[in-house]
This record gives sequence, structure tokens and C-alpha cells, in this order.
Amino acid sequence: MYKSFEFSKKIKSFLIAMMVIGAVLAVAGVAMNLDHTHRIWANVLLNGFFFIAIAMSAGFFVIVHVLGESGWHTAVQRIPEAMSMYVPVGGVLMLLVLVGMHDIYHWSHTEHLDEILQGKAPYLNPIFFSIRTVAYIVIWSLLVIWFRKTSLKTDSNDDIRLFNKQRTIAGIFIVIFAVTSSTSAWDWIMSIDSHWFSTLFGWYMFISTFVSAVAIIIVLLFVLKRMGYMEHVNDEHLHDLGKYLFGFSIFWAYLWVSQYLLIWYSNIPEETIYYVKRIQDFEALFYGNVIINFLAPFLILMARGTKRRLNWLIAAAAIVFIGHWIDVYLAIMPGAIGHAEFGILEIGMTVLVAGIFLYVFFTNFAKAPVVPENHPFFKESFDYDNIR
Amino acid sequence: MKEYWRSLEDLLPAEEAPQEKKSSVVLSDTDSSKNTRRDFLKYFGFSIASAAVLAGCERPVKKAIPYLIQPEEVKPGTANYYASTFYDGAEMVPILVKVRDGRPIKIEGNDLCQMTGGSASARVQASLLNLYDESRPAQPTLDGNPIRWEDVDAQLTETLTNWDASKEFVIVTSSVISPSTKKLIADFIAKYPFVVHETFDAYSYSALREAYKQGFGEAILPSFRFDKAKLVVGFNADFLGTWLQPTVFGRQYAAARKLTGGQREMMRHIQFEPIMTLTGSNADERVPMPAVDEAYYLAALYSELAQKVGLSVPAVKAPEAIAKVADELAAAKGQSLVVSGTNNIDIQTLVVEINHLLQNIGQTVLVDQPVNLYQGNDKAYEALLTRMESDKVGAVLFWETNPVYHAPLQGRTEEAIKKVPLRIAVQSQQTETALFCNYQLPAPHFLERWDDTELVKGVYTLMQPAIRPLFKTRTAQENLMAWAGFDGTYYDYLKLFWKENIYTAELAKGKQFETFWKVSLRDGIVADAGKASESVSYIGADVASVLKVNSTSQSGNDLELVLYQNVPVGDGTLANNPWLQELPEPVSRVCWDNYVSVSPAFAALRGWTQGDVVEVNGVELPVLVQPGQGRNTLAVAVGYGRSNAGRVASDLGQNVYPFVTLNNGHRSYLVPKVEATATSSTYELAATQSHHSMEGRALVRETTIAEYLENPASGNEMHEKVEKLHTSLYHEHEYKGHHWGMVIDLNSCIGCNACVVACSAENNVPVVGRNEVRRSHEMHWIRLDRYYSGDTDNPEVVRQPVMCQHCDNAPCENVCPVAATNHSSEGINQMAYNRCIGTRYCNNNCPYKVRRFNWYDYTGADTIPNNRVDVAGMTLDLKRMVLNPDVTVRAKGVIEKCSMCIQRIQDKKLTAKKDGRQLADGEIKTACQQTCPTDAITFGDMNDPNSKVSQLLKDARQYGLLEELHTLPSVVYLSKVRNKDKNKTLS
Amino acid sequence: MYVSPVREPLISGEKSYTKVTEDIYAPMTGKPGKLWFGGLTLALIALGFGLFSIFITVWDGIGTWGLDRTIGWGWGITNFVWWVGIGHAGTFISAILLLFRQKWRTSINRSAEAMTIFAVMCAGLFPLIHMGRLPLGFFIFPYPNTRDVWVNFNSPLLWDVFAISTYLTVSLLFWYMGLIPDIGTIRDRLKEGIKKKIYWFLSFGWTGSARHWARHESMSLILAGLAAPLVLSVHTIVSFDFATSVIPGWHTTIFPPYFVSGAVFSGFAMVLTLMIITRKAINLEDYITKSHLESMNKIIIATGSIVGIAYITELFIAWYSGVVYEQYAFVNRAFGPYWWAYWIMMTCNVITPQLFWFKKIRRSFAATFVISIFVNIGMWFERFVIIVTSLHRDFLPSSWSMYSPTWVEVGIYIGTFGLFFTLFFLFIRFFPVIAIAEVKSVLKTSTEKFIKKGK
Amino acid sequence: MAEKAFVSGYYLDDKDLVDGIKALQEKNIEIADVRTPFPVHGLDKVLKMRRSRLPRAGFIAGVVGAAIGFGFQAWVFTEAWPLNFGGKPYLSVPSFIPVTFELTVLMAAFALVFGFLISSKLGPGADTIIFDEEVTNDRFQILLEVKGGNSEALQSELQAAGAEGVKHHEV
Repeated sequence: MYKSFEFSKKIKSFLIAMMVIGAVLAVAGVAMNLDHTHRIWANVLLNGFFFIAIAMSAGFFVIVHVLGESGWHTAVQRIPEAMSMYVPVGGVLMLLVLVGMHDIYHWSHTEHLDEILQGKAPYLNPIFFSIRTVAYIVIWSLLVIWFRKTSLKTDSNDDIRLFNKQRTIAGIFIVIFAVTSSTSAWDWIMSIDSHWFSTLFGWYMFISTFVSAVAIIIVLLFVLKRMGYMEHVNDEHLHDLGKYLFGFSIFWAYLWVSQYLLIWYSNIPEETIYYVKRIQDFEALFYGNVIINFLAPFLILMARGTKRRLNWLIAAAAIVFIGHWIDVYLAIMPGAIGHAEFGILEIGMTVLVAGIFLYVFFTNFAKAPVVPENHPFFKESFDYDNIR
Repeated sequence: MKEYWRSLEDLLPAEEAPQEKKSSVVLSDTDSSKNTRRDFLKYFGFSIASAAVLAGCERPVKKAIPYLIQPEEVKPGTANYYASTFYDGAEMVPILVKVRDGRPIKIEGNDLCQMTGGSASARVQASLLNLYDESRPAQPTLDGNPIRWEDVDAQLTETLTNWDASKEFVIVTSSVISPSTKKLIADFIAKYPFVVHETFDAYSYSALREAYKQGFGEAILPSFRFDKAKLVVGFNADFLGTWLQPTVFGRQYAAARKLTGGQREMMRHIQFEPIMTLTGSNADERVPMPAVDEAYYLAALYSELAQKVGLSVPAVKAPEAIAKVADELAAAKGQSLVVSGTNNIDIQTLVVEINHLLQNIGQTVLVDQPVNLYQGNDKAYEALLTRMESDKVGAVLFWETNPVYHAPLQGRTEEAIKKVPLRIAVQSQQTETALFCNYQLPAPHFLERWDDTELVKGVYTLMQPAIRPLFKTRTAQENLMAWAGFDGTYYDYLKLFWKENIYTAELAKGKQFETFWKVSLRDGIVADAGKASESVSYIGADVASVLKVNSTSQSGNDLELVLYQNVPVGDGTLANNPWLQELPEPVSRVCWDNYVSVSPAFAALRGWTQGDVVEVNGVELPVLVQPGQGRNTLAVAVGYGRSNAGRVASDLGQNVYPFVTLNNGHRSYLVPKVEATATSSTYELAATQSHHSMEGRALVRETTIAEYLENPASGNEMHEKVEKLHTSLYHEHEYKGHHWGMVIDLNSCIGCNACVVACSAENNVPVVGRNEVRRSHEMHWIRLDRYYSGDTDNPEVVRQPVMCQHCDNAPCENVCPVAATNHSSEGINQMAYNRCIGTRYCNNNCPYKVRRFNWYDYTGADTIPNNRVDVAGMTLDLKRMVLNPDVTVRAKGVIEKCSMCIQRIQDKKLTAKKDGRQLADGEIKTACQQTCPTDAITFGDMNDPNSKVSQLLKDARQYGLLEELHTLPSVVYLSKVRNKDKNKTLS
Repeated sequence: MYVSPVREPLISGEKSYTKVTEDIYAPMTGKPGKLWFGGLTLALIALGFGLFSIFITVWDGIGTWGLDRTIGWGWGITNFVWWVGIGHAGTFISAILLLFRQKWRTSINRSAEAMTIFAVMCAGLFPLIHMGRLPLGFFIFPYPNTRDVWVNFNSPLLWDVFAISTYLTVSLLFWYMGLIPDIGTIRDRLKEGIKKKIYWFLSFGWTGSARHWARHESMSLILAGLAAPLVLSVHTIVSFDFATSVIPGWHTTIFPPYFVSGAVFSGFAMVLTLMIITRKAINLEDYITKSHLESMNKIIIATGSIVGIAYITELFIAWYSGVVYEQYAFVNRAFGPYWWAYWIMMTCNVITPQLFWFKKIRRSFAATFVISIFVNIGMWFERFVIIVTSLHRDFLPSSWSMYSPTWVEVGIYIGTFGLFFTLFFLFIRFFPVIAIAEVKSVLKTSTEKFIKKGK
Repeated sequence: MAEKAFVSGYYLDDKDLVDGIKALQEKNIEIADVRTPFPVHGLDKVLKMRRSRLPRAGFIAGVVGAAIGFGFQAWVFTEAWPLNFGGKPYLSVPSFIPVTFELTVLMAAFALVFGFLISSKLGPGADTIIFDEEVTNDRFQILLEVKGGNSEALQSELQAAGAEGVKHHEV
């Protein structure tokens, strides 16, 4: 009844081409930047973090709907599910960061630390940092794989206990992710500006990647629909995804303002340094970030109609996706390389990692039916509507 | 230099009259023609000329009586300053009295006085409030019944005329430093030869004078010059707080220790003491010493020093610290000073001899410039008692003295007085002694009368009335003149005395006496260099016997009790004073009570904590655990427990003067053995600070002299780090005109609290009372934070005056919802009291916690009736006369805080504008700065590169309190430097 | 609309549309019971005591409270934040859950919204009476005046004025718009008389026209869309009261979302506490069922855990920051003189809600009742801990001090309970406690057994 | 003499109502009003109702609210009386966000609520006619306007369309 996805040669070769181009550009970029390796490593971290966080957020998207006993999402559930399978692959990329640690993290130079960093050393030291990085990747991978496996089992087995098991996994997932989403953001991103701290930072980064994940779900849905799949996905589903994109873009803006306003207001140097750096050297990006990630989706998706029309939705999703890449760029680069740099290294690295991400996605998406037909609430997904 | 004038002619020479026209355009003449309401705040400071009324602006003015004929010198809205002199029987300070609309509203030091430099101690300034004390005797009485002055004169003249010459008529005065009064007394005695003049000091230093008598043949009190010393060793002498001339000594002390203006040498101060005094807390090194061992320590020191110069004296085994100090002293011969505050003849003899050995006489101890303070002789007093007991005295007149309270001597004083048939008290305040007197004759407050002083030979000051007497009072001098039948007033007598005895053409620079008199009156002080010195020579005392008696340590397991004067209340004479009672004791930071302080170790041993009530030889007192106190030493401040002092002081704390005994004829303030037992009750002390550690925070930054000389920024390294991180998300506002700033030199500040009283008087800061202070509701705009560090048995002490820091990025201003507090264009954090609705949000957000909230109606400015909280009677009409009309009296529910004396700034700005000139640096002085004996506070324009503030800001010791918060305070501190070796200590 | 048979019915028993009307109308008919009168009397006594305490405060001054030069806010603002927090459940339920299409909201949104309004009224009292000069409180409004003084738009307290009043207004509008159809229902059940006239007036002439319903739904949805960020904004701005400062323990960026979460947490707890009693007292057990309980308890776990994570985040970042003041503030919270408040907070807010991971507990009315009270207590202590323990020992140790409330402060707090319950008792008597029309709209899909009434 | 006359028919189930409406629509009978105890799912589509303009009104009011909110604050801080608060810039934009937001929401909410009431002609003491008090209980009512005295015909049409009971009303 629902057309299974076939990972055709055409798509495969397109993605391979994408990866190759990305790889070539990236290698060229690396070659050009051998004299300042911190830019190379910062790019590895940027894309490594961005995509693994997106994959994890996609997993979060699924489990939160499982916990919320939602029905509508089952129509699109397999997309984020497949996205989440990137976690173990992306984890390898993140392990690379451990190699380049010294080029990114000031605190990893344990031999000359100032007083404050000495104070942080029990937490921020290369060994413990590596342990945590590995732990995040392993635990996250286990979680997404476990969930995915259970979910796929339902395709051949309509035992309600499998659904209950999904809920159990989701519960474990959310507890672990609630803690690790923050701590991983502190470890990987916040500690780049090694003196700076913000309690909100973890949640802020999480929402940023979560919105990106929603955007990618929409983008992938668009692509799949273009290829003739996922025809069961109707306007109501788009509307709901649109609402997510709209709502969480606003929520992201809310967190952005919360963090900025509080730091702006108190104006304490140990905190303002973060923004001062970004405003001084990345002014256009800094303000552009807010426009792209808040104003654009806000204005585009405010009307009911735009949320229900794929063309508008995909436009908003694409903008938001790029916007949040910039957001992560802004979080990493000022601390890691100190000034704005954008060139073939950035493009190549992003294209390469995006290619891998997509390849992993399509591979996994092809492995299973496009919908979980035995999901107990599956039918609900096709009999509801949004109030006008 | 200020011009002090007495009459209008002095002030306004005829040719200056046209100036008036200029001034009249000032109010409308601002740089912008768009002179809108936004200038409201700018004018706020001075446009509230009727502020005292404004405070109650919602209520009708109850009493407003216009002048029928306006006195020529009274100009509404303009203050007159009168030069005068403060003398309360203990301390003498030349002062200026600020008078507004006929009311003295503030006392400041007279800056023509070289010894005080215009500074004044807390007590000197607070004495103003005693003028408006509603408990003052207002009417002469005889055996409790009112009597007219004429009848007093008639009765006493008759008594004196018909005197039985076998009996004495004794006049007991405190130390008389007035040459004219002395002469008057002499004249009186000449008329009535049976009259005997005795001197009685409230707190006795008679052993000191006797020691000089033994050493130099004259019972003198020399001038001490702490500023000439490179090494000061104090033994139980609180010379910065209470001993002899604290204002003068504080000034000398700071001068010798300042490191500003290129000075690279710093006096070193070592203090041996049983209790933690203000002085000891300032010492570079402080050694706790049992009080009973002071003589032994000094004997040991003498012995060590004597051996060094090859004298053969009995050997005394010295404690380790003494041996080290002896070495240091020996190295600073002629540039050192050893002092002791103990009224013990052995001790004082040793001190005199030590200073002699060290060749300090003539250098830091000026025996040729004796000071006339503390002339009392306890032996003479005891002799008087004996004469009274044996019915040899027919009458006694207590002239502003209160021996029943100050020297009860186990009831002897009281009984002796009762034996005298005729007892007269002449007093400006209620006293316990007066209760035993037949005649109680009210005397005017010193701001209501004429007098003069001669503190040191050849240095004269005048005391002149700044207000007409408020009550039916008459000075003691006028009493004597009336009873002796002398003609004229005491003013005439005084003037004549000056003409005959003081005036010389040379001194008057060739002017006639009248001119000399006027100039003297204007200046308040006249120094005749020609009379400056007397000569005495060393004859030497019998040291050997003293050494013998004191060659061993006396300390054992017995508890000793030290009775001391504390900084606010002193000997208790001025106790009935709300400002002084609310002034926190600088070491304990407790006010409104005395208490028994015990060492932490002893408290732990007995299981006592602060507030436990214990019984010390029958007197119940709350415990205060005092770090740095001797292990077996208990200490209680005298001056409390007044039974007849008036509304405020009566029954505050406990009177411990009854513990005073005579030792070798001198009043001893040490009880070598006491019993202390716990009781079951507790008593909450009114403490303004409850936490005593800096918690490792860089609040007060300090270094040692050696490190400082190597790197002036040592101890202040954090400042540079903070400056490097000086980021901000918004541009700093530009201050185009003035940008006021203040620099506080922590190395100069000795913590005397004079600034607190100055601020309270200047800014109408309410007095809230003991219970409110217990609830941390105290209102002082400036406070002296005190922190201990190190060993609790002998901690180091640091102090920090904290007032509103006038941050340019003020966290308080941001959050006021109604814009009641904001930043002026001159960088001042200003408060519009009328706009404040009292959310206290600003106070929460102030990192310095300097904002004060009017929790209750303390001032009577509230519109709701019957809700006043005023234990000290500060809202009585009489006491409200002390209010400064330039400063709004704040209503209930309003936040207030330091304004950097905005009224003074505006006043001087206007003066400069009227004169058509630039405001000069140093012209504006905030109240705290003006009175500071140590010149620790400097105020000025940070935009003026030549101002003193700007110069000090270049000092490497400068830092902002909590500067890491980027509040950009306009108050800047200079770090403290200790003259000690970091690695070596005495003890 | 299809509903999976796996889902548990929300409403138990056999229900028809008429039965719904009758059941919900029942508590409004007949003479009120002794319990109701007793409760109202108690509430009025508490209110009276509160008013007396307020009188003392205004007459004698804030000095009658236990505050001092260091601690400018104590119980007053603690209670303010606590009540505002409680006032977050109603609008959260009716707005955010509407957006998330959670049907179970229909049985509880009405009373929860009423509680919201009453709680916000109680909350709004505190910023007023904590002013030193209440009679001049109108200064906080930017009205044109002869002095040309406006207000300080930088002040979070001013933002509060706008936020709380907007929130109260919008909540009232939202609540009342939802009430109109139900008031129409009540009106149509009443016999002719003054009461009917009053309800006619209050019903705004509601007819049930499809056109009106369409607009009503559209309006409700957009209002919900507006109210959702509004709910967030209110407690966000309340959190700004603290977080904009420089005081360690106050100034931390996580405050806005964490406060919102805490507010929903405490709001749900209060709704649970009251609804568990109310459903029993006025026989609405069929409408507020274990299924509702479970859903609400899930939100309690979620928000409670967010709060818990925020506590730990604060604690960790305080250490991580390397700032001595921050570090001390948190050490002092946990081990200083107010350690007990901190551990009450930790126990009640972090540990107790975790019990809801057990299905048995989260479906037990008795257990939920007890835990909800724990959460109420815990959230009160959270605010107390934030306000008092941060203020009492901040930057300069010289100014450190201690705080304990006076009877006046306690009295005012009791008084707000009086106000809250007075209004609540009147509400359950004169208004339908459950949204009749909304329950009917989900009746077919959410009832154990739906019966179509015969002819 | 009645100004207008209506025929009403009622149903006891929303599904039946929708079917009834559809039956009437097939016969091109104009439906004056449909009244229901709760919002019936999909009725708006069946009745081909125009989408409400309330969202637009809300949006415009929101924009106006935001403009007023921000504009007023900016005017006060830069023009009316620029005061220096804690060194913040006069145009302290981040500080203006909360009040701007609140005013936006407030204005939009007012526009929505009053827009709803005005467009529906509802309000305190509104002059509306209730034909059947059971509509607010469990009846789903169709109202047909009687034009030209064919009340009987309309009644039977309603019955044919499955109405549980029909009635004639005059106003």
C-alpha cells in the first residue's frame, strides 16, 4: 500500500558525487590551511557536531512523540528514525575532534593554564574529555539503534508489547539525552571559549539542532515526495511539521534573547566577552543569525496557508537549516579561530559531511517500510485536521 | 582657604555688591535655552532650600514665624560658619560651626588648626546633637524645686560672704584649659580665699603626669609626634581611638604612613595590648599581651634596651617579641616612640625612661611643649575625698564634672559628697552627681557660650556662641562672677583677658587690639610662636626598683578585666547622644550597648557564644567574642549604664566604673582577678556586621611595604587582569563636564568612624535605635567594613569605608521601575526621593549593599499618623533643629543612600558660577572627606587631569571594589600596605 | 475523527450529551452544602486576616516585615513568584495543549484557567504591597504628567507590570470566551427569573450558531497561539526580575526557561491538589479520571525533571565558572544556614516527582494528591531559596545577614489563600467547573461508552 | 404580524446533522443557520463558510501593538527625557523587547476577542433569539427561513432530511 523506498543507483551516484566533490574541496581547503590547523579542526568539529546533533535530535523527535502518545507523526516517523542512524557514523567524525583537540580547546594545553582553567581542570582535561566524548557517542548510538530495531520489529509483528517497549526505550532515551544534550554542548562547544559560561547554553544548542532536524525532515520529505514516495503525507502533516518549524524557531529566538538579554543587561565582562567577540568580528553574521533563524521562518510560516504548501515550507526549512549551520558556526569559530573565515574548506567539509549524512539516511530509509503500519496510533494519522 | 566671617561687613565689602545681580540670573542661565523639566534633577541639589519643610510637603507647615526684623547676618538659604572650639574635658578640637537660619547644624574641624587640619572626631561632631538634647537641665533648681537665678545668686553670695573660713569651698572642675577661666578662678579665690580649686578628669591619666614628674621634675603631659616617628610601639594605648588626642594622633599617624605623593617610607607600628583596640587593629604587628603583664613587658623592654647601651640594670627575662622589638627600637633611636595608655605609675615611669633611653625626648616626645589636657591628679582627688569625709569641706561645686559616675571608688565618692553640707552642680547635661546636689544650675552647651583655650603654650583658640541659649542657662564662669560681684559679662572678662595677656603687637602684626580680636574670632585660633616652649630637663626616676617589682610575669589562670573607653562613647560624658550611641564601635561594630568581650579560645572553653549573658563580679553583661583578645582577658567599655543621663543614654548597657580602684593612688582600669559565670539568659547585641571574614575575596587588597617598593601594584595584581578584560556590550557614556570621583586610601583610613557622624549630620541620616539595628535596619550611608584574617587569637584586621560607589554602570539604576534613581550627567548616581515608591529592587541589586530603606517612619515625614519609630527622640521639634535644610528628610518607604553630598557640589558650583570662575580642585569637599583626620578620602573631578583625584587614579594601588563586575564605580580604593616582613612575625 | 482503540477512554461511564450537561450543571443547583459554606467561611476568615496584615504593612511600614538592609525581598516576592507560577497551569493547559491537540485538557481547562486567574490576582497583590509607598504605586504606569517623568523601561519590575497585567487580561478574555457557550447552557437550563436574566447577560446572547462556533474556534486557536508565548513570557519576565541582576544565584541565563518549567510544574501540582478534591466533592469523577491524572502527572515528571536538571546545571556551572561569588552562593545554598530550605526544595521538586515513573503511582489519586502537595511546598521553597539565600550572603561579607518572616508576612500569605479560595468557592458554585461544550465535542471519541439519546 | 418566520428541525447527533445538511443542500434549500451544542467537526466545510478574517485582524492589531510598544519606549528614552540608567544606551533595544511583546499580544488578543464579538454580534445583553433551549444541551438544529409562506413544505423537507422534530417559529 505504501511504496517502499528504493535507494536507486541514481541517488547513490549523486550522493557519492556529492561526497567526492565535498572531499576534494575539503582536501584542497585542508591543504591551503596547513599553516593554521585550528581552522581545519574547527570545521571538523562544526560539521561533526552539527550533523550528529541533528541526528540525535531526529531521534528525540521520534521518542518524544512516542512518549506523548501522539498519532499523527507516524506518517513521517520513519524519516527521523532513519536520520538518527547517522549517530554511530557521525560519531567517528567526532572522534577525530579528539585528535585535533589542541587546536580547538585552549584548556587542553594543560601545561600553561591560568587560575580559572586550573580550577576547571578536574572537568576540562583531555582524558576526561575524551572519555565523555566516547561515552556520548557510544550511549547515543546504542539508544538510537535500540529504538530503531524495536520500531522495525513492529513491521512484522503487531504485538502491542513492542509498542510498550518503544515507550520504555523512549523513557530511557529522554532521561539520558536530557542530561547529555547539555553536557555535550558544554564539552564540545562551550568549552572552546574556555572562560565563558552560560547555564542556558546546552538548551540553546539543543533547540538550535532540534529546529535543524525538523527542517531536514521537511527537506527530506520534499525530496522523497519529488521522487514519488511518501504520497500518504498530506497537508495536515505538512501543517504540523510547519507548526513545529514555526514554533521552535520562535522558541529558539526566545532562548537566544534570554541568553543575550541577560548578559547584555548585567554587562559583566566574564560573560560579555562572548558576545563582544562575536559582534566585533562577526557582526553581519551575528545579527543575520537572528534574522535568518527567527524573522524568516516567523514571517513565512505565520500564515496558515504557507505551512500547508510544500514550496513555502521547503523554503523556510532550507533557510532555517542554513541559518542554524551559521548559528553553530558562530558558536565555534570566534573561539576556535578568532575571526570569520569562509572558503572552500568550509564548503567542502559541509558538503562532504552532508553527503555522508544523506547517504546514511537513504541507506537506512531503504531498509524498512516507509511507515510503521502496525503502530497502534498509525490510523489516527490520517483522520485528523488542524482547526482553520 | 575658607574665609570665616562673623559679621556681614566681613563678608560683603561694599564694592562687591553688584555681584548680586550676576547671581540673580544664574538660575535661568543654563547652557541650553531648552531649559525644561529635565533640568529638574540638576537643580535638585540646591532647589530644595526648604527641604526640611518639603519632607513634610503633604502636610501643612505647623509653625512658621517670620522675622520681624531680620538679623543682618542671617541670609535665608546661606550658611554662616563660626569658628569655635570643642572641649568636653577630654579632647580639644578647634571647630567651625555651620549655622543655617540661626541654627547650628553641623560641626566641622577648623582647617586653620595645624594639628587637626580641619578634621574632627566622631564625638566632636556629634556633640552638636547634645545642644538639642531635650534632656538638658533647663532651669536652676534647689533641692528639686525650681528657683530663679536671682535667688540663686542672692543665696550663694550670702553663703560665700558669711563663710566659715575653717571649711573649704571646693570647686571641682575638669581640666581647665582656658587661660581666662583659670584667671577667673584665681580671681575668685582671691576674693574668697577659702575656695579651693580641684581638678577631676572623667577618665584619669594622672600616672602619666606623675611619671614625667619623676623623670623630668614637672607633672607635664608632653606633646607626642607620631609623624616624626619611624617606629611606634604602643602598649595598651588606643591613641587612634581614645587616648589623649586621638584626632591629632590619627592625623600624625596617617601622615607618617601615607604612600601617596611619592612618599616611599612608612612608619612601622607595633602594638602590645590585651584587648583589640582600634589602634591595635591598625598596627602592622600586634602582640596580644595580658594586661597584668604590661609592666613586666615594659620592664623587660627597658632592661633589653638598657643593656644595649651598656647600662647595668637588673636583668629581666624578656618575652620573645619584646626582645625583637628592642632590637628594632634600638635601630630607630630618636625616631621611635613608645607609649602606654595604662594609668599605672610603674608602667608610665618605664615608658618615660624607655623614650629617654631611645633619645626620643625632644624628637617624638616634646617635653618642652606640654599639653594642658588631663591635669587631674588622682592623689589630690583622694585627698579631697578624705577632707570631705573628715568634714573639712563646707561646700562643693561640681563644674561639669560627674565623679559619682566616673569615680565612685566603691561608694566612697558618694558617701563623701553626702557629708558636704552644700552641694552645687553646674552642668550642661544631666549627671549622676547632680542627683546629690542641692543646687542644680544649668549651664549652656559649649555652642551657646564664650570661652578660650590654651592647649599648648602659645596656641590659643576661642569658643564663641553660635546660637542664643536655648534654656535658662548660665555658664559657670558667669556664676562665679555673679557670686564674686565682678562687673560685666564673661565675654567682657574674656576680651579683657585677651587684651591684657594675649595680645601683642607682634602677634597682631601691628594691628590694634580690636582688629586682632576680630581676626582671632574669625580664625578661631591664634598661635604665638614666641611663647611656644618651656624647658624641662631629665632627672631620672628610680627605675631599678620598678624593674625589680616587675621582673616576672604575673599572668596565670586568673581572669583579668580591662575597662576601656570605646570610640563612640568614650568616658560616657556625651553618652546621651543618639548619633554616638548608633555609631558602631569600630572593632566590634556593635552599637547601643556595652558588653563583655572575651577571646574566642576562652569562649570556646566556657561554651559561650555572642549574646549569652554572663555575670562578671556581679554585673550581668552580654558576651561578645572578640578575636585578638588575650586568652584570659575580659574587657568591658566604660561610659555606659548611666543612671541619670537623659532619655537616650539612661539604662543603656552596664556601668563598670564601680570596678575602678585606686592603685598606688591612681585610678586603675584593670581588675587583675574577676569571676565570670554564665547565666541562663541571652541578650541580642545590636551588631551592624555579623560576618567577619572576607571569604578569600579581593575586597580589601593589601601588600607589604617591601613588596610595594618592588612593585607598586603588588597585592593589586587583579586590577590589571580585570582591566584587560574590560569588555562591555555598550559604549560608556561620555561625561562632558565634570565627572565626580572619589579615592579612598585604605592605607590611611584608620577606621575612626568620624566620617559616619559627618555624613549623618550632613545628610539628615535617621537614627533608628537599638532594636532596629538588631534587625539590620541601620541607616548609615557610609559604613566601615571590618574583616579579620588569619589566626583568631591574633588576627589581622582590614577596614574599608563603603558608601554608594556611584557606579557608571550601576546595577541599581537599571531596575528601578519608576526611574527614581539614575545617573547624572556628572556621573553621580542620584536618587529622587519623591519619585521612589520603595520596591527595594535597587537595594537587592546593589552588590555593595549601600542603599538604605526607610522601614518605618523614622523621621516624621510620613503622612500616616501614629506610626513613628523614634526611640531617640529625633523627631522632636528641638532635635529636628539639627536637620540640614539642604537635604530632603526622607519619608517612610523610601530608599536613600550616599549622594556624594550633592548639595555641597551644587553649592560650590554655584559659588564658582557667581564668581564667574572655574571651579577649583579641592573646593568641593564631601562631608566624610572634610572631617577625615587622616585625609584618606579625596573627592574631585576625574575629567580634570590635574585634579588630585586624577593624580591618585594613576597610583598603581588603585582598584574598584568588585571591579570584576564592571560596575565602573566612581569610588576608587588604594590598596593597604603593611610595614611588616611577610615571613617574619614578632609572635 | 478516528481514535485508536488502544487509547484509554478519557471519560468513564455511559454518557450522552444531555448527561454531560446534567452532570456538570448539578453542582450549581440546589442549596450549597455545609462543606461549601464551611470552606467559604474559612476562606473569608483567612482573607480578613490577610487584609488586616496588609493594613499593618501599609500603616506602619515594611519594617513590620522581616526584611533588612541586605535582604530587600523575602516572603512577599517569594509568594508573588509562587502564585504567578501556579497561575501558569491554566493557560498552559488551555493554550499549549490546545495547540498540541491534547484532548484530555477539555475536562480540566476551565477550572485550571479559573485557578490561573485567581492565582494571578493573588500574585499581583504582592508587588503592590511590597512597595514602601503603596499610595504612590501608580508611578509605575507610564502616564503623562506635569513632571514629564515616564518610567524606566529597563526595569524588569516594569516589564512585570506589563506582563502580569497582559497575562491577567488575556487569561480572563480567553477564559470568558470559553465560558460564553457554557453560560448559554446554564442560562437555558434556568427557569425564567432574575438568575436567568443575569446568565443571559453573561452569555452575551450565545445561540450556538455554526458561524459563531467557527469564529469562536478560530479565535480560540489564535488566542491559544498568542497565549502560548505569553505564558512563557510571564514567568520569563518574572525570572528576569532576578536574572538581570548581578547577584550570584540570581544572575544566570538558564532562568527564563527554567522558571517557566517550574511554573508549569507548580501550576499543575496546584491544579491536581484542588481537582482531586473537587472532583470528589462535586461528583465529577467520571470526567476527571485516572487517564487525566496520568497525563497531568506525565507533565509533572517532564517539568519537574527539567527543573531538576536546571538545579544541577546551575550547581555545576557555578563550580565550572570559576567565579568565587557564584561558587560560594551555591555552596551556601546547600550547606549554609538555609540548608534546610535547599534540601526541602531538592527533595520535593526533584525526588518526589520521579515517583511518577511508576505507573501505579501516577494513576493513584491518593498518591498524586500527596505528591502534588509536596511539589507545592517544594516550589515555594525554590523561590525562597533563590530569593533569600542569594540575597542574604552576596558579595560583601560585611553585609551578610539573616532573614525570618514576621507574623505580618505570614498573615498576608494566608490572606492570599483566603482570596484564592473565596474566589474558587464562588466559582464552583456559579460557573460550570468543566467546559461543557468542549467535553461534548470530544465525547464520542473519548468516552467509555457513548450513548446517543433516544427520541 | 411576524417580521420573519423560520422552520427549525433538530437532530440528536452531529453525523445525522451533517447528513441532513447535505441532503438539504442537494435540494438547493438555503440554510439560514445551524445551531449546535458544540463546534461540529467539519461543519464549516459543509456549510462552505468563508474563512474567518479574525486572524488577519489579530495580526494587524499585533503589528500596531508592537509598533506602539516599541515606538513609545524609544520615544521616551531618546526624545522625551533621555536618562542614563546604569550606563545603558538610550535606545536600549533589548530592554524594549518584553514590553513590545506584551503590547503585541495584548492588542492582538483584544482585536481577536472584540473582533469575534462584533462580527458575531454578541456581547453583554446582545439581542439574539433562541429558538430551542435544548440547542445548548444536546440538539443540533437547522434553521430554514420561511420565505413566502411555504413553512409546511420546508418542514417536510426537514423531516425528509432526517430531522428528529420540526417546528415553526415566528419572530
